[in-house]
Amino acid sequence: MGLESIISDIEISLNLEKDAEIVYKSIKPEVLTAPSQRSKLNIKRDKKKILFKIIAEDSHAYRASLNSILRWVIISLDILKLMKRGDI
Amino acid sequence: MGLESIISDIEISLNLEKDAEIVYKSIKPEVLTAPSQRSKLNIKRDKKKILFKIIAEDSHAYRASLNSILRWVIISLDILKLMKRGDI
Amino acid sequence: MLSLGIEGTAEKTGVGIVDNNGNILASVGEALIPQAGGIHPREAAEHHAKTIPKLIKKALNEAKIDIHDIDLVSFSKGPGLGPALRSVATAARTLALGLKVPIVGVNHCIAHIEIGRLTTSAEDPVSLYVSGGNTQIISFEEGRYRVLGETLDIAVGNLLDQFCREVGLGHPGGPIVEKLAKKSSKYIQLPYTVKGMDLSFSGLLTATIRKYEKGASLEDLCYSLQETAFSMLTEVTERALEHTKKDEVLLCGGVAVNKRLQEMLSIMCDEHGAEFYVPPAKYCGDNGAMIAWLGQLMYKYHGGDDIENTTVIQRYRTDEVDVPWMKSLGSRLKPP
Ligand SMILES: Nc1ncnc2c1ncn2[C@@H]1O[C@H](COP(=O)(O)O)[C@@H](O)[C@H]1O
Ligand SMILES: [Mg+2]
Repeated sequence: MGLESIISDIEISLNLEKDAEIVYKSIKPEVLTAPSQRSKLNIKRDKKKILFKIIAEDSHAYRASLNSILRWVIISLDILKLMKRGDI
Repeated sequence: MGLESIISDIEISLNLEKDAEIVYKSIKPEVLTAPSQRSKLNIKRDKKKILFKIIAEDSHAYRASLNSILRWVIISLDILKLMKRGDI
Repeated sequence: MLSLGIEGTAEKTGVGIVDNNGNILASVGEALIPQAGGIHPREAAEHHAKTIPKLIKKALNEAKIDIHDIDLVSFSKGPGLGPALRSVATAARTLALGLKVPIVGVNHCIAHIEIGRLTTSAEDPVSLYVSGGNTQIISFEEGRYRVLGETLDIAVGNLLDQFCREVGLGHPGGPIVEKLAKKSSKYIQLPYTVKGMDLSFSGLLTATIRKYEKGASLEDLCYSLQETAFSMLTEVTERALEHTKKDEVLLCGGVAVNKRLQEMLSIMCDEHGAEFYVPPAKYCGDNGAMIAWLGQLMYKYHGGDDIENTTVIQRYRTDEVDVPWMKSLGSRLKPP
Protein backbone atom coordinates (compact mmCIF):
# COMPACT_ATOMS: atom_id res chain seq x y z
CA MET A 1 0.00 0.00 0.00
CA GLY A 2 1.04 3.60 -0.46
CA LEU A 3 1.00 4.25 3.28
CA GLU A 4 4.36 4.27 5.01
CA SER A 5 3.41 5.08 8.62
CA ILE A 6 0.96 6.80 10.91
CA ILE A 7 2.40 8.77 13.80
CA SER A 8 0.11 10.52 16.21
CA ASP A 9 0.44 12.52 19.36
CA ILE A 10 -2.70 12.51 21.47
CA GLU A 11 -3.19 14.93 24.32
CA ILE A 12 -6.01 14.09 26.70
CA SER A 13 -6.81 16.87 29.14
CA LEU A 14 -8.69 16.11 32.34
CA ASN A 15 -10.37 18.60 34.65
CA LEU A 16 -8.19 17.75 37.64
CA GLU A 17 -4.49 17.08 37.92
CA LYS A 18 -4.95 14.40 40.58
CA ASP A 19 -7.37 12.54 38.30
CA ALA A 20 -4.84 12.73 35.50
CA GLU A 21 -2.24 11.20 37.79
CA ILE A 22 -4.52 8.29 38.71
CA VAL A 23 -5.55 7.64 35.10
CA TYR A 24 -1.93 7.86 33.96
CA LYS A 25 -0.74 5.38 36.62
CA SER A 26 -3.67 3.05 35.87
CA ILE A 27 -2.99 2.96 32.14
CA LYS A 28 0.80 3.10 32.00
CA PRO A 29 1.43 -0.62 32.72
CA GLU A 30 -0.87 -1.56 29.83
CA VAL A 31 0.67 0.93 27.42
CA LEU A 32 4.15 -0.34 28.19
CA THR A 33 3.31 -4.04 27.93
CA ALA A 34 0.55 -4.25 25.29
CA PRO A 35 1.66 -6.62 22.53
CA SER A 36 2.06 -4.64 19.33
CA GLN A 37 3.73 -6.09 16.32
CA ARG A 38 3.07 -3.20 14.00
CA SER A 39 2.85 -0.26 16.36
CA LYS A 40 4.74 1.37 19.22
CA LEU A 41 3.15 3.22 22.10
CA ASN A 42 4.39 5.73 24.63
CA ILE A 43 2.72 7.58 27.50
CA LYS A 44 3.63 10.67 29.53
CA ARG A 45 1.90 13.01 31.91
CA ASP A 46 2.16 16.79 32.19
CA LYS A 47 0.00 18.20 34.99
CA LYS A 48 -3.62 17.49 33.99
CA LYS A 49 -2.69 16.25 30.53
CA ILE A 50 -1.97 12.69 29.55
CA LEU A 51 0.11 12.42 26.38
CA PHE A 52 0.19 9.38 24.14
CA LYS A 53 2.31 8.71 21.11
CA ILE A 54 1.37 6.01 18.62
CA ILE A 55 3.70 5.00 15.80
CA ALA A 56 1.99 2.49 13.51
CA GLU A 57 2.87 0.83 10.23
CA ASP A 58 -0.69 0.76 8.94
CA SER A 59 -4.21 1.96 9.67
CA HIS A 60 -5.30 -1.33 11.29
CA ALA A 61 -2.45 -1.32 13.78
CA TYR A 62 -3.04 2.36 14.43
CA ARG A 63 -6.76 1.93 15.01
CA ALA A 64 -6.26 -1.09 17.26
CA SER A 65 -3.76 0.77 19.44
CA LEU A 66 -5.90 3.88 19.59
CA ASN A 67 -9.02 1.89 20.48
CA SER A 68 -7.16 0.17 23.31
CA ILE A 69 -5.89 3.49 24.68
CA LEU A 70 -9.32 5.11 24.50
CA ARG A 71 -10.93 2.06 26.12
CA TRP A 72 -8.47 2.26 29.02
CA VAL A 73 -8.95 6.01 29.45
CA ILE A 74 -12.72 5.67 29.41
CA ILE A 75 -12.87 2.79 31.89
CA SER A 76 -10.51 4.63 34.21
CA LEU A 77 -12.65 7.78 34.05
CA ASP A 78 -15.83 5.77 34.61
CA ILE A 79 -14.33 4.20 37.73
CA LEU A 80 -13.24 7.62 39.01
CA LYS A 81 -16.80 8.83 38.52
CA LEU A 82 -18.08 6.10 40.82
CA MET A 83 -15.94 7.40 43.64
CA LYS A 84 -16.85 11.04 43.25
CA ARG A 85 -20.61 10.98 43.17
CA GLY A 86 -21.06 9.26 46.51
CA ASP A 87 -24.38 7.99 45.15
CA ILE A 88 -23.88 4.52 46.57
CA MET B 1 -17.14 13.61 33.13
CA GLY B 2 -13.56 14.27 34.13
CA LEU B 3 -12.39 14.67 30.54
CA GLU B 4 -11.91 18.22 29.26
CA SER B 5 -10.64 17.65 25.73
CA ILE B 6 -8.75 15.40 23.39
CA ILE B 7 -6.32 17.03 20.98
CA SER B 8 -4.36 14.96 18.54
CA ASP B 9 -1.92 15.55 15.73
CA ILE B 10 -1.80 12.73 13.24
CA GLU B 11 0.94 12.45 10.65
CA ILE B 12 0.25 10.03 7.83
CA SER B 13 3.29 9.39 5.67
CA LEU B 14 2.86 8.02 2.18
CA ASN B 15 5.54 6.50 -0.02
CA LEU B 16 5.25 9.12 -2.75
CA GLU B 17 4.83 12.87 -2.55
CA LYS B 18 2.54 12.98 -5.57
CA ASP B 19 0.26 10.41 -3.96
CA ALA B 20 0.17 12.51 -0.81
CA GLU B 21 -0.86 15.51 -2.89
CA ILE B 22 -3.71 13.60 -4.49
CA VAL B 23 -4.95 12.14 -1.21
CA TYR B 24 -4.65 15.55 0.48
CA LYS B 25 -6.64 17.30 -2.26
CA SER B 26 -9.22 14.52 -2.29
CA ILE B 27 -9.79 14.59 1.46
CA LYS B 28 -9.44 18.30 2.22
CA PRO B 29 -12.99 19.29 1.17
CA GLU B 30 -14.45 16.64 3.49
CA VAL B 31 -12.25 17.61 6.39
CA LEU B 32 -13.14 21.29 6.07
CA THR B 33 -16.88 20.67 5.75
CA ALA B 34 -17.50 17.62 7.94
CA PRO B 35 -20.26 18.36 10.41
CA SER B 36 -18.79 18.32 13.89
CA GLN B 37 -20.51 19.83 16.85
CA ARG B 38 -18.04 18.56 19.38
CA SER B 39 -14.86 18.43 17.38
CA LYS B 40 -12.76 20.55 15.03
CA LEU B 41 -10.62 19.21 12.23
CA ASN B 42 -7.72 20.63 10.27
CA ILE B 43 -5.55 19.25 7.46
CA LYS B 44 -2.20 20.20 6.00
CA ARG B 45 0.37 18.64 3.72
CA ASP B 46 4.13 18.66 3.97
CA LYS B 47 5.83 16.81 1.09
CA LYS B 48 4.75 13.16 1.41
CA LYS B 49 3.10 13.70 4.80
CA ILE B 50 -0.52 14.54 5.40
CA LEU B 51 -1.08 16.18 8.77
CA PHE B 52 -4.39 16.18 10.59
CA LYS B 53 -5.37 17.91 13.79
CA ILE B 54 -8.42 16.83 15.76
CA ILE B 55 -9.70 18.85 18.70
CA ALA B 56 -12.58 17.03 20.38
CA GLU B 57 -14.65 17.59 23.49
CA ASP B 58 -15.08 13.92 24.29
CA SER B 59 -13.96 10.45 23.27
CA HIS B 60 -16.99 9.73 21.10
CA ALA B 61 -16.51 12.85 19.03
CA TYR B 62 -12.79 12.13 18.80
CA ARG B 63 -13.28 8.55 17.67
CA ALA B 64 -15.93 9.54 15.14
CA SER B 65 -13.70 12.18 13.60
CA LEU B 66 -10.71 9.88 13.53
CA ASN B 67 -12.68 7.05 11.94
CA SER B 68 -13.92 9.41 9.24
CA ILE B 69 -10.40 10.60 8.48
CA LEU B 70 -9.00 7.08 8.33
CA ARG B 71 -11.88 5.95 6.14
CA TRP B 72 -11.24 8.77 3.66
CA VAL B 73 -7.52 8.14 3.61
CA ILE B 74 -7.99 4.42 3.04
CA ILE B 75 -10.52 4.79 0.26
CA SER B 76 -8.32 7.35 -1.46
CA LEU B 77 -5.32 5.04 -1.21
CA ASP B 78 -7.35 2.10 -2.50
CA ILE B 79 -8.34 4.08 -5.58
CA LEU B 80 -4.72 5.09 -6.14
CA LYS B 81 -3.72 1.46 -5.88
CA LEU B 82 -6.16 0.57 -8.65
CA MET B 83 -4.49 3.00 -10.97
CA LYS B 84 -0.99 1.83 -10.23
CA ARG B 85 -1.60 -1.81 -10.89
CA GLY B 86 -3.15 -1.07 -14.27
CA ASP B 87 -5.78 -3.72 -13.70
CA ILE B 88 -8.62 -1.53 -14.99
CA MET C 1 -11.59 -5.62 56.12
CA LEU C 2 -13.54 -5.66 52.84
CA SER C 3 -12.11 -6.84 49.53
CA LEU C 4 -13.74 -5.96 46.20
CA GLY C 5 -12.81 -8.43 43.48
CA ILE C 6 -13.09 -7.91 39.73
CA GLU C 7 -13.18 -10.94 37.42
CA GLY C 8 -12.79 -10.67 33.64
CA THR C 9 -10.55 -13.35 32.15
CA ALA C 10 -13.00 -14.32 29.42
CA GLU C 11 -16.51 -13.29 28.41
CA LYS C 12 -18.02 -13.00 31.88
CA THR C 13 -17.63 -9.89 34.02
CA GLY C 14 -17.92 -10.46 37.76
CA VAL C 15 -17.66 -8.27 40.85
CA GLY C 16 -17.69 -9.67 44.39
CA ILE C 17 -17.26 -8.30 47.90
CA VAL C 18 -15.88 -10.55 50.63
CA ASP C 19 -14.68 -9.75 54.16
CA ASN C 20 -11.49 -11.10 55.70
CA ASN C 21 -13.43 -13.85 57.50
CA GLY C 22 -14.73 -15.24 54.21
CA ASN C 23 -18.23 -13.79 54.43
CA ILE C 24 -19.47 -13.18 50.88
CA LEU C 25 -21.41 -9.91 50.94
CA ALA C 26 -22.01 -9.68 47.21
CA SER C 27 -21.36 -11.51 43.97
CA VAL C 28 -22.80 -10.13 40.73
CA GLY C 29 -22.04 -10.90 37.13
CA GLU C 30 -22.91 -10.38 33.50
CA ALA C 31 -21.83 -12.53 30.57
CA LEU C 32 -21.25 -11.41 27.02
CA ILE C 33 -23.19 -13.59 24.58
CA PRO C 34 -20.66 -14.14 21.78
CA GLN C 35 -21.37 -14.00 18.07
CA ALA C 36 -21.22 -17.09 15.89
CA GLY C 37 -17.45 -17.35 15.88
CA GLY C 38 -16.90 -17.63 19.61
CA ILE C 39 -15.49 -15.14 22.08
CA HIS C 40 -13.60 -12.34 20.40
CA PRO C 41 -10.95 -10.84 22.73
CA ARG C 42 -11.72 -7.22 21.87
CA GLU C 43 -15.44 -7.75 22.26
CA ALA C 44 -14.76 -9.17 25.72
CA ALA C 45 -12.55 -6.16 26.49
CA GLU C 46 -15.31 -3.74 25.45
CA HIS C 47 -17.88 -5.73 27.40
CA HIS C 48 -15.79 -5.51 30.60
CA ALA C 49 -15.14 -1.81 30.07
CA LYS C 50 -18.86 -1.09 29.82
CA THR C 51 -19.97 -3.53 32.51
CA ILE C 52 -17.48 -3.19 35.39
CA PRO C 53 -18.73 0.21 36.66
CA LYS C 54 -22.35 -1.04 36.63
CA LEU C 55 -21.44 -4.22 38.48
CA ILE C 56 -19.40 -2.36 41.08
CA LYS C 57 -22.46 -0.25 41.88
CA LYS C 58 -24.68 -3.33 41.94
CA ALA C 59 -22.30 -5.21 44.25
CA LEU C 60 -22.06 -2.26 46.65
CA ASN C 61 -25.86 -2.04 46.75
CA GLU C 62 -26.13 -5.79 47.35
CA ALA C 63 -23.58 -5.57 50.17
CA LYS C 64 -25.25 -2.40 51.50
CA ILE C 65 -21.96 -0.55 51.72
CA ASP C 66 -20.38 2.58 50.27
CA ILE C 67 -17.48 2.43 47.85
CA HIS C 68 -15.29 4.13 50.46
CA ASP C 69 -15.83 1.15 52.79
CA ILE C 70 -13.66 -0.98 50.48
CA ASP C 71 -10.24 -1.72 52.01
CA LEU C 72 -8.69 -3.84 49.25
CA VAL C 73 -9.07 -4.17 45.49
CA SER C 74 -8.31 -7.51 43.86
CA PHE C 75 -8.48 -8.49 40.20
CA SER C 76 -8.00 -11.47 37.93
CA LYS C 77 -4.44 -11.08 36.65
CA GLY C 78 -4.63 -14.22 34.47
CA PRO C 79 -4.74 -16.65 32.83
CA GLY C 80 -7.11 -15.37 30.16
CA LEU C 81 -7.69 -13.21 27.11
CA GLY C 82 -5.16 -10.37 26.92
CA PRO C 83 -7.48 -7.49 25.97
CA ALA C 84 -10.07 -8.65 28.52
CA LEU C 85 -7.48 -8.83 31.30
CA ARG C 86 -6.22 -5.35 30.44
CA SER C 87 -9.66 -3.77 30.85
CA VAL C 88 -9.98 -5.37 34.28
CA ALA C 89 -6.47 -4.43 35.41
CA THR C 90 -6.98 -0.80 34.39
CA ALA C 91 -10.28 -0.60 36.28
CA ALA C 92 -8.74 -2.20 39.37
CA ARG C 93 -5.74 0.15 39.41
CA THR C 94 -8.00 3.20 39.12
CA LEU C 95 -10.21 1.97 41.93
CA ALA C 96 -7.29 1.19 44.24
CA LEU C 97 -5.49 4.46 43.48
CA GLY C 98 -8.68 6.51 43.81
CA LEU C 99 -9.62 4.90 47.12
CA LYS C 100 -5.98 4.86 48.29
CA VAL C 101 -6.19 1.18 49.22
CA PRO C 102 -3.94 -1.80 48.38
CA ILE C 103 -4.31 -3.76 45.15
CA VAL C 104 -3.71 -7.47 44.55
CA GLY C 105 -3.65 -9.33 41.25
CA VAL C 106 -4.67 -12.96 41.69
CA ASN C 107 -4.51 -16.20 39.75
CA HIS C 108 -7.90 -17.11 38.28
CA CYS C 109 -7.44 -20.90 38.55
CA ILE C 110 -6.42 -20.75 42.20
CA ALA C 111 -9.41 -18.49 42.86
CA HIS C 112 -11.71 -21.30 41.69
CA ILE C 113 -10.09 -23.68 44.17
CA GLU C 114 -10.18 -21.25 47.08
CA ILE C 115 -13.85 -20.31 46.62
CA GLY C 116 -14.51 -24.04 46.42
CA ARG C 117 -12.71 -24.63 49.70
CA LEU C 118 -14.44 -21.61 51.27
CA THR C 119 -17.97 -22.70 50.31
CA THR C 120 -17.57 -26.43 51.04
CA SER C 121 -15.88 -28.44 53.78
CA ALA C 122 -12.99 -29.44 51.53
CA GLU C 123 -9.63 -28.77 53.15
CA ASP C 124 -6.87 -30.40 51.09
CA PRO C 125 -8.57 -31.85 48.02
CA VAL C 126 -7.55 -33.10 44.64
CA SER C 127 -9.28 -30.40 42.59
CA LEU C 128 -10.77 -31.01 39.17
CA TYR C 129 -11.08 -27.54 37.66
CA VAL C 130 -13.25 -27.60 34.54
CA SER C 131 -14.32 -24.45 32.71
CA GLY C 132 -14.65 -22.89 29.28
CA GLY C 133 -11.00 -21.89 29.29
CA ASN C 134 -9.25 -24.37 31.55
CA THR C 135 -9.19 -28.06 32.43
CA GLN C 136 -6.72 -28.94 35.19
CA ILE C 137 -6.29 -31.60 37.86
CA ILE C 138 -4.65 -29.81 40.77
CA SER C 139 -3.28 -30.82 44.14
CA PHE C 140 -1.47 -28.92 46.87
CA GLU C 141 2.11 -30.15 47.42
CA GLU C 142 4.98 -28.40 49.19
CA GLY C 143 3.77 -24.83 49.21
CA ARG C 144 2.07 -24.65 45.82
CA TYR C 145 -0.84 -26.00 43.84
CA ARG C 146 0.63 -28.50 41.39
CA VAL C 147 -0.99 -29.30 38.08
CA LEU C 148 -0.95 -33.08 37.94
CA GLY C 149 -2.80 -33.24 34.66
CA GLU C 150 -4.48 -30.94 32.18
CA THR C 151 -5.97 -30.74 28.73
CA LEU C 152 -3.44 -30.85 25.92
CA ASP C 153 -5.70 -28.81 23.66
CA ILE C 154 -9.15 -27.37 24.35
CA ALA C 155 -10.89 -27.17 27.72
CA VAL C 156 -13.87 -29.44 28.34
CA GLY C 157 -16.26 -26.45 28.57
CA ASN C 158 -14.93 -25.24 25.25
CA LEU C 159 -15.56 -28.72 23.83
CA LEU C 160 -19.23 -28.41 24.77
CA ASP C 161 -19.47 -24.78 23.62
CA GLN C 162 -17.85 -25.46 20.25
CA PHE C 163 -19.95 -28.54 19.63
CA CYS C 164 -23.17 -26.61 20.25
CA ARG C 165 -21.96 -23.74 18.10
CA GLU C 166 -21.13 -26.12 15.24
CA VAL C 167 -24.50 -27.87 15.29
CA GLY C 168 -26.48 -24.64 15.58
CA LEU C 169 -27.44 -24.70 19.24
CA GLY C 170 -26.97 -21.84 21.71
CA HIS C 171 -24.23 -20.63 24.06
CA PRO C 172 -23.07 -21.71 26.57
CA GLY C 173 -23.15 -25.27 25.28
CA GLY C 174 -22.80 -27.08 28.60
CA PRO C 175 -26.41 -26.79 29.82
CA ILE C 176 -27.76 -27.58 26.34
CA VAL C 177 -25.69 -30.75 26.09
CA GLU C 178 -26.71 -31.77 29.61
CA LYS C 179 -30.40 -31.33 28.82
CA LEU C 180 -30.29 -33.25 25.53
CA ALA C 181 -28.12 -36.00 27.02
CA LYS C 182 -30.88 -36.87 29.49
CA LYS C 183 -33.11 -37.82 26.57
CA SER C 184 -30.84 -40.66 25.48
CA SER C 185 -29.03 -43.69 26.80
CA LYS C 186 -27.63 -44.90 23.48
CA TYR C 187 -23.87 -44.68 23.45
CA ILE C 188 -22.15 -43.89 20.14
CA GLN C 189 -18.46 -44.82 20.12
CA LEU C 190 -16.27 -41.69 20.28
CA PRO C 191 -12.51 -41.12 20.73
CA TYR C 192 -11.35 -41.43 24.36
CA THR C 193 -7.92 -39.80 24.83
CA VAL C 194 -6.12 -39.97 28.17
CA LYS C 195 -2.31 -39.85 28.44
CA GLY C 196 -1.26 -40.42 32.02
CA MET C 197 -3.21 -37.64 33.74
CA ASP C 198 -3.44 -35.43 30.65
CA LEU C 199 -6.38 -35.39 28.28
CA SER C 200 -7.20 -34.38 24.73
CA PHE C 201 -10.63 -33.19 23.62
CA SER C 202 -10.06 -31.86 20.10
CA GLY C 203 -10.33 -35.28 18.43
CA LEU C 204 -13.50 -35.95 20.39
CA LEU C 205 -14.97 -32.68 19.14
CA THR C 206 -14.11 -33.38 15.51
CA ALA C 207 -15.44 -36.94 15.64
CA THR C 208 -18.70 -35.89 17.30
CA ILE C 209 -19.32 -33.20 14.69
CA ARG C 210 -18.55 -35.72 11.93
CA LYS C 211 -21.10 -38.16 13.31
CA TYR C 212 -23.65 -35.36 13.48
CA GLU C 213 -23.04 -34.55 9.84
CA LYS C 214 -23.59 -38.23 9.01
CA GLY C 215 -27.01 -38.11 10.64
CA ALA C 216 -26.59 -39.26 14.25
CA SER C 217 -29.21 -37.78 16.57
CA LEU C 218 -28.33 -34.81 18.77
CA GLU C 219 -29.66 -36.55 21.87
CA ASP C 220 -27.48 -39.62 21.31
CA LEU C 221 -24.44 -37.46 20.51
CA CYS C 222 -24.87 -35.26 23.60
CA TYR C 223 -25.23 -38.35 25.76
CA SER C 224 -22.17 -39.93 24.17
CA LEU C 225 -20.12 -36.72 24.28
CA GLN C 226 -20.78 -36.34 28.01
CA GLU C 227 -20.16 -39.99 28.82
CA THR C 228 -16.84 -39.95 26.95
CA ALA C 229 -15.51 -36.59 28.16
CA PHE C 230 -16.68 -37.10 31.73
CA SER C 231 -15.29 -40.63 31.91
CA MET C 232 -11.92 -39.22 30.86
CA LEU C 233 -12.13 -36.55 33.57
CA THR C 234 -13.15 -39.12 36.18
CA GLU C 235 -10.28 -41.44 35.21
CA VAL C 236 -7.59 -38.79 35.53
CA THR C 237 -9.07 -37.54 38.81
CA GLU C 238 -9.04 -41.12 40.13
CA ARG C 239 -5.38 -41.44 39.17
CA ALA C 240 -4.57 -38.18 40.91
CA LEU C 241 -6.37 -39.35 44.04
CA GLU C 242 -4.37 -42.59 44.06
CA HIS C 243 -1.12 -40.76 43.28
CA THR C 244 -1.50 -38.14 46.01
CA LYS C 245 -3.18 -40.39 48.56
CA LYS C 246 -5.53 -37.57 49.45
CA ASP C 247 -9.07 -38.31 50.55
CA GLU C 248 -11.02 -35.38 49.15
CA VAL C 249 -12.08 -34.34 45.66
CA LEU C 250 -13.24 -30.82 44.83
CA LEU C 251 -14.98 -30.19 41.50
CA CYS C 252 -14.93 -26.53 40.44
CA GLY C 253 -15.31 -24.26 37.39
CA GLY C 254 -18.38 -23.66 35.24
CA VAL C 255 -18.68 -27.27 34.09
CA ALA C 256 -18.91 -28.37 37.74
CA VAL C 257 -22.67 -27.66 37.80
CA ASN C 258 -23.21 -30.64 35.50
CA LYS C 259 -25.11 -33.32 37.46
CA ARG C 260 -23.79 -36.23 35.41
CA LEU C 261 -20.18 -35.18 36.00
CA GLN C 262 -20.97 -34.79 39.70
CA GLU C 263 -22.55 -38.27 39.73
CA MET C 264 -19.58 -39.95 38.04
CA LEU C 265 -17.09 -38.34 40.39
CA SER C 266 -19.21 -39.07 43.43
CA ILE C 267 -19.36 -42.77 42.53
CA MET C 268 -15.59 -42.81 41.99
CA CYS C 269 -15.03 -41.14 45.37
CA ASP C 270 -17.29 -43.63 47.15
CA GLU C 271 -15.21 -46.44 45.69
CA HIS C 272 -12.09 -44.81 47.16
CA GLY C 273 -13.51 -43.77 50.51
CA ALA C 274 -12.96 -40.15 49.55
CA GLU C 275 -15.20 -37.16 50.21
CA PHE C 276 -16.62 -35.39 47.18
CA TYR C 277 -17.29 -31.65 47.17
CA VAL C 278 -18.79 -29.16 44.74
CA PRO C 279 -19.49 -25.47 45.48
CA PRO C 280 -22.97 -23.91 45.21
CA ALA C 281 -23.80 -23.25 41.56
CA LYS C 282 -23.21 -19.49 41.77
CA TYR C 283 -19.61 -20.11 42.84
CA CYS C 284 -18.80 -22.78 40.23
CA GLY C 285 -18.42 -20.59 37.14
CA ASP C 286 -16.43 -17.38 36.91
CA ASN C 287 -17.41 -14.94 39.66
CA GLY C 288 -16.14 -11.87 41.46
CA ALA C 289 -16.41 -13.37 44.94
CA MET C 290 -13.62 -15.87 44.23
CA ILE C 291 -11.33 -13.03 43.16
CA ALA C 292 -12.21 -10.97 46.24
CA TRP C 293 -11.60 -13.93 48.56
CA LEU C 294 -8.26 -14.93 47.03
CA GLY C 295 -7.32 -11.25 47.28
CA GLN C 296 -7.90 -11.46 51.04
CA LEU C 297 -5.67 -14.52 51.29
CA MET C 298 -2.94 -13.07 49.10
CA TYR C 299 -2.97 -9.76 50.95
CA LYS C 300 -2.79 -11.43 54.36
CA TYR C 301 0.22 -13.54 53.41
CA HIS C 302 1.96 -11.54 50.67
CA GLY C 303 0.77 -7.96 51.12
CA GLY C 304 -0.38 -5.68 48.32
CA ASP C 305 1.20 -5.30 44.89
CA ASP C 306 3.10 -2.30 43.56
CA ILE C 307 1.12 -0.65 40.76
CA GLU C 308 4.06 -1.32 38.43
CA ASN C 309 3.77 -5.05 39.17
CA THR C 310 0.09 -5.36 38.31
CA THR C 311 0.66 -6.17 34.64
CA VAL C 312 -1.52 -9.00 33.39
CA ILE C 313 -0.25 -12.52 32.71
CA GLN C 314 -2.16 -14.15 29.87
CA ARG C 315 -0.73 -17.61 30.59
CA TYR C 316 -0.45 -17.37 34.38
CA ARG C 317 0.43 -20.89 35.55
CA THR C 318 -1.31 -22.27 38.64
CA ASP C 319 1.98 -23.52 40.05
CA GLU C 320 3.67 -20.07 39.86
CA VAL C 321 2.08 -18.89 43.11
CA ASP C 322 3.17 -19.60 46.68
CA VAL C 323 0.09 -20.44 48.77
CA PRO C 324 1.33 -20.24 52.38
CA TRP C 325 -2.18 -20.41 53.81
CA MET C 326 -2.44 -24.02 52.66
CA LYS C 327 -1.21 -26.78 54.90
CA SER C 328 -1.10 -30.30 53.64
CA LEU C 329 -3.09 -32.63 55.80
CA GLY C 330 -0.62 -35.35 54.84
CA SER C 331 -1.07 -38.72 53.28
CA ARG C 332 -3.65 -40.27 55.56
CA LEU C 333 -4.01 -43.92 54.71
CA LYS C 334 -7.29 -45.50 55.70
CA PRO C 335 -7.22 -48.30 58.26
CA PRO C 336 -8.11 -51.76 56.86
N1 LIG D 1 -24.70 -27.69 32.96
C1 LIG D 1 -23.49 -27.62 32.41
N2 LIG D 1 -22.86 -28.71 31.97
C2 LIG D 1 -21.63 -28.65 31.40
N3 LIG D 1 -20.96 -27.51 31.21
C3 LIG D 1 -21.55 -26.39 31.63
C4 LIG D 1 -22.82 -26.37 32.25
N4 LIG D 1 -23.13 -25.07 32.55
C5 LIG D 1 -22.09 -24.32 32.13
N5 LIG D 1 -21.14 -25.10 31.56
C6 LIG D 1 -19.91 -24.67 30.93
O1 LIG D 1 -19.11 -23.94 31.81
C7 LIG D 1 -18.29 -23.06 31.06
C8 LIG D 1 -18.26 -21.72 31.71
O2 LIG D 1 -17.62 -21.84 32.92
P1 LIG D 1 -16.50 -20.82 33.39
O3 LIG D 1 -15.54 -20.69 32.21
O4 LIG D 1 -15.86 -21.43 34.59
O5 LIG D 1 -17.24 -19.55 33.71
C9 LIG D 1 -18.84 -23.00 29.64
O6 LIG D 1 -17.94 -23.64 28.78
C10 LIG D 1 -20.14 -23.76 29.75
O7 LIG D 1 -20.49 -24.45 28.59
MG1 LIG E 1 -12.89 -19.83 35.23
